[in-house]
Amino acid sequence: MQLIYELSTPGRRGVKLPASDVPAAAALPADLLRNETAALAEISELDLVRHFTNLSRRNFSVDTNFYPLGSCTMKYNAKVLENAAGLFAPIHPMTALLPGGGEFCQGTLGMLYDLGQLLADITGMDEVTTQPLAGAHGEMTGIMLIAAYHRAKGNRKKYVVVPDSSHGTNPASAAMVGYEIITVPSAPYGDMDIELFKKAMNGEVAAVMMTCPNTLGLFNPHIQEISDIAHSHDALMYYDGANLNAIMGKVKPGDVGFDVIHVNLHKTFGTPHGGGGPGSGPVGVKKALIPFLPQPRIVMDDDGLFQVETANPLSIGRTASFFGNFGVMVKAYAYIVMLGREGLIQASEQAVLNANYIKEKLKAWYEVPYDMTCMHECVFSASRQLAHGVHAIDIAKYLIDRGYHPPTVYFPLNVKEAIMIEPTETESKATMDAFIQVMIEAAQTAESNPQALHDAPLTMPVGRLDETKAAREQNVCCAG
Amino acid sequence: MQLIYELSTPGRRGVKLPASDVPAAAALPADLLRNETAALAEISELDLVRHFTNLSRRNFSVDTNFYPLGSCTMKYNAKVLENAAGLFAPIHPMTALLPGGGEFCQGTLGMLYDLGQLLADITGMDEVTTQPLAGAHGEMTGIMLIAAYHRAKGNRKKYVVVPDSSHGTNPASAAMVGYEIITVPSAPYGDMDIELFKKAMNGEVAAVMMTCPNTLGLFNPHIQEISDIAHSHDALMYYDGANLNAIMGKVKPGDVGFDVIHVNLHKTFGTPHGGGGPGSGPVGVKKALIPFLPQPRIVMDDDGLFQVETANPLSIGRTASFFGNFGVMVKAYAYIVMLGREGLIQASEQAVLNANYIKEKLKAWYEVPYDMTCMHECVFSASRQLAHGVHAIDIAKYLIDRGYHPPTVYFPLNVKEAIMIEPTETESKATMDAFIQVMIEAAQTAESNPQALHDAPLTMPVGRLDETKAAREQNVCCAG
Amino acid sequence: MTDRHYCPHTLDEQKEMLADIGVSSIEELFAPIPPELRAKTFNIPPGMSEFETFARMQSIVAENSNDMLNFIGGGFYDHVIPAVVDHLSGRAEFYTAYTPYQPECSQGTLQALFEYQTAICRLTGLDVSNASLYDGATACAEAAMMALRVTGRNKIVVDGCVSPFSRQVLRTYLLNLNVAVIEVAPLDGMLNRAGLAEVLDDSVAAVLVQNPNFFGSVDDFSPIADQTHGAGALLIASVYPISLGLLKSPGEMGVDICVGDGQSLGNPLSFGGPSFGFIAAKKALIRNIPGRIIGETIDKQGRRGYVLTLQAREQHIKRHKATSNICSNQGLCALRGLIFLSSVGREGLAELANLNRDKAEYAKEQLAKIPGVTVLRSAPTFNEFTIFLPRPANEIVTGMLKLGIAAGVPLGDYYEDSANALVVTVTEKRTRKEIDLLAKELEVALCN
Amino acid sequence: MTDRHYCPHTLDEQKEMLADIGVSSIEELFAPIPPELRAKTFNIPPGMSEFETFARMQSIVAENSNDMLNFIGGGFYDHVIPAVVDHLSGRAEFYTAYTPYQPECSQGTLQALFEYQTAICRLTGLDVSNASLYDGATACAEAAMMALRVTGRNKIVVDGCVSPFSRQVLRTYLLNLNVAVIEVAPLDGMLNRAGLAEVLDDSVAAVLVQNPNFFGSVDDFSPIADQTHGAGALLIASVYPISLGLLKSPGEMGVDICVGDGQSLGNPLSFGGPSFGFIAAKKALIRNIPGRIIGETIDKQGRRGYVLTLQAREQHIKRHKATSNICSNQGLCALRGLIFLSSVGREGLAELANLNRDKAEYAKEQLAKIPGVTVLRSAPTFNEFTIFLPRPANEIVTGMLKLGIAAGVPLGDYYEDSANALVVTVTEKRTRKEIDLLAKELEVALCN
Ligand SMILES: Cc1ncc(COP(=O)(O)O)c(C=O)c1O
Ligand SMILES: Cc1ncc(COP(=O)(O)O)c(C=O)c1O
Repeated sequence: MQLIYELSTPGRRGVKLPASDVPAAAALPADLLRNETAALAEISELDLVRHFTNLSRRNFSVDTNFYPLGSCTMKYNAKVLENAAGLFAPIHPMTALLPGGGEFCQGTLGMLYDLGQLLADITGMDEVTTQPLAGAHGEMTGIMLIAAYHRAKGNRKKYVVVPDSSHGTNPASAAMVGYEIITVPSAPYGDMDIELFKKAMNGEVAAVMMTCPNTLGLFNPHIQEISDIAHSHDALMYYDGANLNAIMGKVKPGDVGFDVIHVNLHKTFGTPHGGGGPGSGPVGVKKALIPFLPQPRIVMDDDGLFQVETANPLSIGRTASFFGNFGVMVKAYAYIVMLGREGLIQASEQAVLNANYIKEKLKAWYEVPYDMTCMHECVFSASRQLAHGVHAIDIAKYLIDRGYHPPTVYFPLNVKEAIMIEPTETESKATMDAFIQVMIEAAQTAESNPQALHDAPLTMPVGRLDETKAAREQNVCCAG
Repeated sequence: MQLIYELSTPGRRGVKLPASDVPAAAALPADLLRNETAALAEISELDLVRHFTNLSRRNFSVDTNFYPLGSCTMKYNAKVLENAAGLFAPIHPMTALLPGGGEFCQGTLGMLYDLGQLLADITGMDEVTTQPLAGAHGEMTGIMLIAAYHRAKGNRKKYVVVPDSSHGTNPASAAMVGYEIITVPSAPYGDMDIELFKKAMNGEVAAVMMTCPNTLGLFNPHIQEISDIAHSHDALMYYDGANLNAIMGKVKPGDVGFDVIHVNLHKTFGTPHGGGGPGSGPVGVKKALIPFLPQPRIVMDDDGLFQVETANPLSIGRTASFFGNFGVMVKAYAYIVMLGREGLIQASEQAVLNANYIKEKLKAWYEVPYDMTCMHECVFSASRQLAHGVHAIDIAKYLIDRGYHPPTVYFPLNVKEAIMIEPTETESKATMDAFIQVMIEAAQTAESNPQALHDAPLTMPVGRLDETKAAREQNVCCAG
Repeated sequence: MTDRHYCPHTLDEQKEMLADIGVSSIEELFAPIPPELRAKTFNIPPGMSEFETFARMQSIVAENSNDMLNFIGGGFYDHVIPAVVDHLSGRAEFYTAYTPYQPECSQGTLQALFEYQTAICRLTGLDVSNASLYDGATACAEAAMMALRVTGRNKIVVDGCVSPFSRQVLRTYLLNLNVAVIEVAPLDGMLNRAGLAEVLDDSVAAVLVQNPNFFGSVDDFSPIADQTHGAGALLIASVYPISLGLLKSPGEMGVDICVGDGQSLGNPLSFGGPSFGFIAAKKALIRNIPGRIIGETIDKQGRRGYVLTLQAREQHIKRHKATSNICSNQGLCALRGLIFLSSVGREGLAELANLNRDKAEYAKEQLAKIPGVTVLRSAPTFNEFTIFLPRPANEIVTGMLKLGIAAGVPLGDYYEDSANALVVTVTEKRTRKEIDLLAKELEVALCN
Repeated sequence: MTDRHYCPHTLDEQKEMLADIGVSSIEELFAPIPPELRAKTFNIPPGMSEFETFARMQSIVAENSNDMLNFIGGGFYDHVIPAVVDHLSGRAEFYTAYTPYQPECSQGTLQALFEYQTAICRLTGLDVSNASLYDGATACAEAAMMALRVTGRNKIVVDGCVSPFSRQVLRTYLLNLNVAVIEVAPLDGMLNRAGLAEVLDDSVAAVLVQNPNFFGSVDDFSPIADQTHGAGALLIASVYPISLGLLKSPGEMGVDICVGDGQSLGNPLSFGGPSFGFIAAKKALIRNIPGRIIGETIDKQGRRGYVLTLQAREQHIKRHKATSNICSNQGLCALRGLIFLSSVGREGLAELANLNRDKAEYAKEQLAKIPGVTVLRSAPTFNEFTIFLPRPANEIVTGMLKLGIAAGVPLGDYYEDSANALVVTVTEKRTRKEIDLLAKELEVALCN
């Protein structure tokens, strides 16, 4: 398809602007003006609509394809949630920050407060800030809170411990807060080696970041012990909530010793991912960390009115412009309210059921590096296929030709040729059975005709793209 | 793709219904109850969404493809119109029919009234009813009005005259009102032969139905003479407004002797066609026919309030349940208000420009049976291609493979192998140039490789379908 | 020509095009129109931006009472609409397509309409359905005309309990056709069986009934079907599709042609439209059905696909001999109906129907408690029922509108001697609290 | 397990699946979780249908003042949003996709984001852009961290006229990094050039400015760019993208990194989010840009396509050595930004910017007429300007809120000695009538 700039014609417009009802102002001094107008698209409304509509058709998506992208919880996003978010479009965030403005935002402030309460209950935490704008932002916020906690005690400490199976954002977030990273390898049981962990721990460790169930989809049986050890070094336990979808109503991270948690509303709580975002990464903390929560913080006063706290000197400050990705939170709130207690428990149960079902059905065909009951996702290795020269990526591309979005591949890093499948609870058995069949065909084709897998995909607008060329040429902006 | 019923599993649901807050009623007597529940789909919300989203992707549409379907005016449908229509969703039509209810519907009643006024100005008529639900419904309503007019004068008469190039709805609508049809052949200048017309006319002719510009896209130079002749026999002139897009602000049918007109809001006035409908076919009439207009009729009282007239004994009565396809009219009204005087004139001008451009660019390749300046559409014949065994339908199917919705083919009936192209005013030159190029390639392929055209389309989910089998087997409902 | 967002050509492009055509101005292209015929005036106001247009539309909306508490039906019903309906029918490929004349690039619409036809057949218990008609009232008229064609007779008998709007449309349609329309006056809000027997003879093409009828009464028309067939006529039933979650289907009753309005199936009230009419019939009648029909078939490779079929019935082929003049129908509304029915689903529709009846029965009993109010109890009802007030209903309804309550449809406007009768509709959207409010306010109104 | 609309399995299917897995209950699948760790309580209220949920959300909306007349900005602006933005960003294939890790089946998102990057480059006059950051404030912080990496220095100088929210976020981000943040106090609502000169030395990694600034003042930072570069530091400018329809671009000024919030580009106010942050920079800095970047390339057949590129900067490859921890960004909001910019278009953005300025200038003059009110005129302004009231602005603003007017943002909360200062924002959406109303009501308020 042509780029929108290639469709442009000078002087064309996509929309007519409102007429002016005021006099034209005197011109600005020339040195404040741009030399020429920015070369944005110049295209009719129809051509614009056709362009983006046809672009959209070049995507796989949950609404069109099974999308078992591991670690991403690509569950169905209920349409009513989209409608609900639209209701709040006209409300300006500054209103709540004006003197006396909170009174006019009791609905929005109250919803954020309630959402915090609901998430606190789900995670077993004492208070939740909804300000962080994505999972990684939540991680960073959480580690900042931990730093503030330690600093208040006189030593912000130096290290953050992560298992080697951790998501890249964990070490990256801790590094953004100035910590050095200690990576602990996994044990044969698929999670952080507890002995190595013990060795790694010391008084300068500020936090241990865990994903639980971890990125292999396994629930760490030593989790309580790990948090006990961490706490014995006055290190705080950080819970990466990306995999919360496995355990709602089953375990509360706060009960297991975690002190800080972020949740990914765009994973567990049914908000769509938008082809990259927006997400939302609320952070829950135990009581000891509440004083450090970001500002503005929403509190309920004695009259049951919601107030905005902005001047707490202990707070780490602001982590984002206003109250977080509010529209995303509307959806997550409505999702929780709609599913309710039983619905959330059922979501986790069925997510786990589906992952185990796929694991069982495919383990005759694909290596399962850690073969035990998994939680909401299962991780295979294409190691058997590798014997025929077929890589995980080849299987992924084959799946595209068959109409499936590929699972996550090459993550977690501690599994060779990883294929990480997260079906989520919203998929039907028929969909999974068809997918399983195609995965089996992929394994068979790997043996019978590996070249066919190397050649895939053939049915898309483009085949495999030359990534080296892209990185070398750095053509990231349309010239002209 | 599977049928939705093939995706069903007993007991599954697509949506949860509201909980009941009242006691369950005593059961109805058994003889009033159905034996078993209707075997509707039983499918999860995700599977439902995926099914219909993927179904939608199997359509060409204005938003995805150039759609020069002659006689259908497939112009771009501005998105703001869709939003506007949504605003009126909760208003019950019965409210306006309750005693004292009109007071609570001044907005909707007033909008219908205003729309009538605007359409009356555009068409040169004295009053417009917005009740008819599509073009053909408007035709039928219009002919009923004509019958009522003649009946009031003592003789409803017997015949309706139509040219052979007329749309099938014209004779069909007149027949629905009990008239016999006199079809007048076209003359070499592409419109109804005036001499034959004169011969056909007599005192028992109730109406002459014309499309102007006609279905060949030609403006009939004899139109005034025709209406004079018709009127001299006390026959009324009916204007099929399907082609109004050519002449807004240029000619008013009412000025040219037409007594009754329907307009297709879903063609000229920018409302989408919905894959079949809903349309809307308001009917405008000259003063003499006002007493017969359908009920309920919206009138403005002396205080400027809008009232609903329901008991006019001269009226032909109701032609539809309520006030017509109101939501469609919201869009058409907003369209007229938005484009305004200049915008409507420009729409007609550019529609005519585009049709002539395509005609000129293609006439070296395709036969133009009536080669003169056309209005908003141009009609070719595939007669040259027929020499190579290639029919209009083959060219149509080739266009599908190239990403274009085909023009109308085999209509009008008085052109052999007709290819009727209506680009509309909203298409850019670049789109038309690309289309012209592909049409030329079709003509070239017709000579060089006719089989390639017979084989088309190859890129769609299905190739040419066996229509005989469909008609023979009459499989119109999924079994089981 | 300052805006180029709808009409995209720049002046340069336009010049180029005119040159290619060989004319020097757009005006020249209008030369075929004799100058004396040209419009002398064109009084449309100047245009505005989409933002100003939308604001104008919002201000029009604001001139209505948009939060009326609805206890009115009369053919249009205030039902829930699952969010998926808007989202999916809002797919541009559905709503910006035309009628699927070219099947290969229209399989989306075609398959959906085939599924729609299937849903209508299953719901009504009949064999064949078309792909929609305009609305419920015109569907009654089309069904009657179908019966006239099939039987070659020229009389239509109509139960007076059929919606007055449908009966009016029927009369309008048949006015010019030398057809007698005979109405059987209601008896206690039900079909007067004796009255029917009196007029049913071998000149009758069809009998038209409605279930539930305009009074809200639910009936079993099985005996009527036998009686009608005995006279060689067809039985046409107009039905409220939501009620078919619960009520005996037209197919089970022996109905020949079933029609109805599809508004309640996922289409908003929207001041009366667009909705859609449905029509379903016994298989033998298929060639007489009006409008588009989708049929299943295969391509050369044996792949299943869908096409417009039996087009020889239609106006674009048969012209004045067609089964109807209908061309554009209400396809997108029918699609909404399909999505609605598929979302609510098999068990859901039964649940929904029961919910409606439960609410209405609750309301019936609350209103029955009001001194002076009596309930028409000649027949069971679904979600509408008739009550009799001690005073003219018009007066009461007008008064309650001012309180924001549309309390019901007074029957006096449609039936003689019914000035005090009121038809009250209660859908699943009405809460117990709202019903209690209706009862309270009605009681107050009657005390004044 | 009564509902099967989100979790679709029927009990039969579930049984079958459990059997295939080889367990007898779902509970067994949770065996890996030690019993003593299991949740003891779970106090989420029972669920409800989507209809009840939507009604709940509507009631929450109703607890806000939804028709406040906005003269407030402070980073978020009440601009028109063409209808196409919602419709196109509402395409399910866009909004229900994940980050485009698999390029072949994600060309829609990838090409759109490439076009977005292009729009941002052209708007800012810089060479490279990423595919979005979280918001404008975090983009400031990311840009500062980028400058720290590039220069290896450890001091950031910030113009005090930069939005206090951005400055607060910057401080929060840098708090743990051994970096000094030095603020240059504003002078007459503008960058204090002398103050800057005082602190600008070779330990400074970057200078952060904002245009228009929090007071509304518009500046030409070209000399500051030279000065900053002279000290070996980078100049970071935070900009309001709508203003770039008119104002000198960061590229023209010599800015090295340009950031901003994209809310004004087609994203609703939505109580503060989601919007998106943008970041653009000179080509040489590309490897230090945080977040996703889309690059153009070809496939084996030479067909053009788009991929995530330079991923070695990112956390999933580089982990703690990445240029940022950002993973999910605000892609859909960036897409909205692209659609907005493409719809408004080249000339349109200039027109829109002028319209904003015209309205604001009109408002400025109306407010200037109010006795006791003075306007800060130290610099030209765009669509925000500062006025001084004869009384504390907080008090007046609180009072006017009760009239439904958000009259402006009082500066006293953010700057010392500014209790009487008020920043008033006027976008193209405010009509002359509304502006006149503001003036009238402010005058009345000041008289009381
Ligand atoms: C395990 C894990 N942690 C953290 C993240 C980061 O979340 P986000 O993309 O919302 O920043 C992800 C996202 O993929 C993840 O899978
Ligand atoms: C010339 C002409 N007349 C009448 C009609 C019928 O209009 P409708 O489909 O709205 O009933 C059409 C529709 O295609 C048409 O092209």
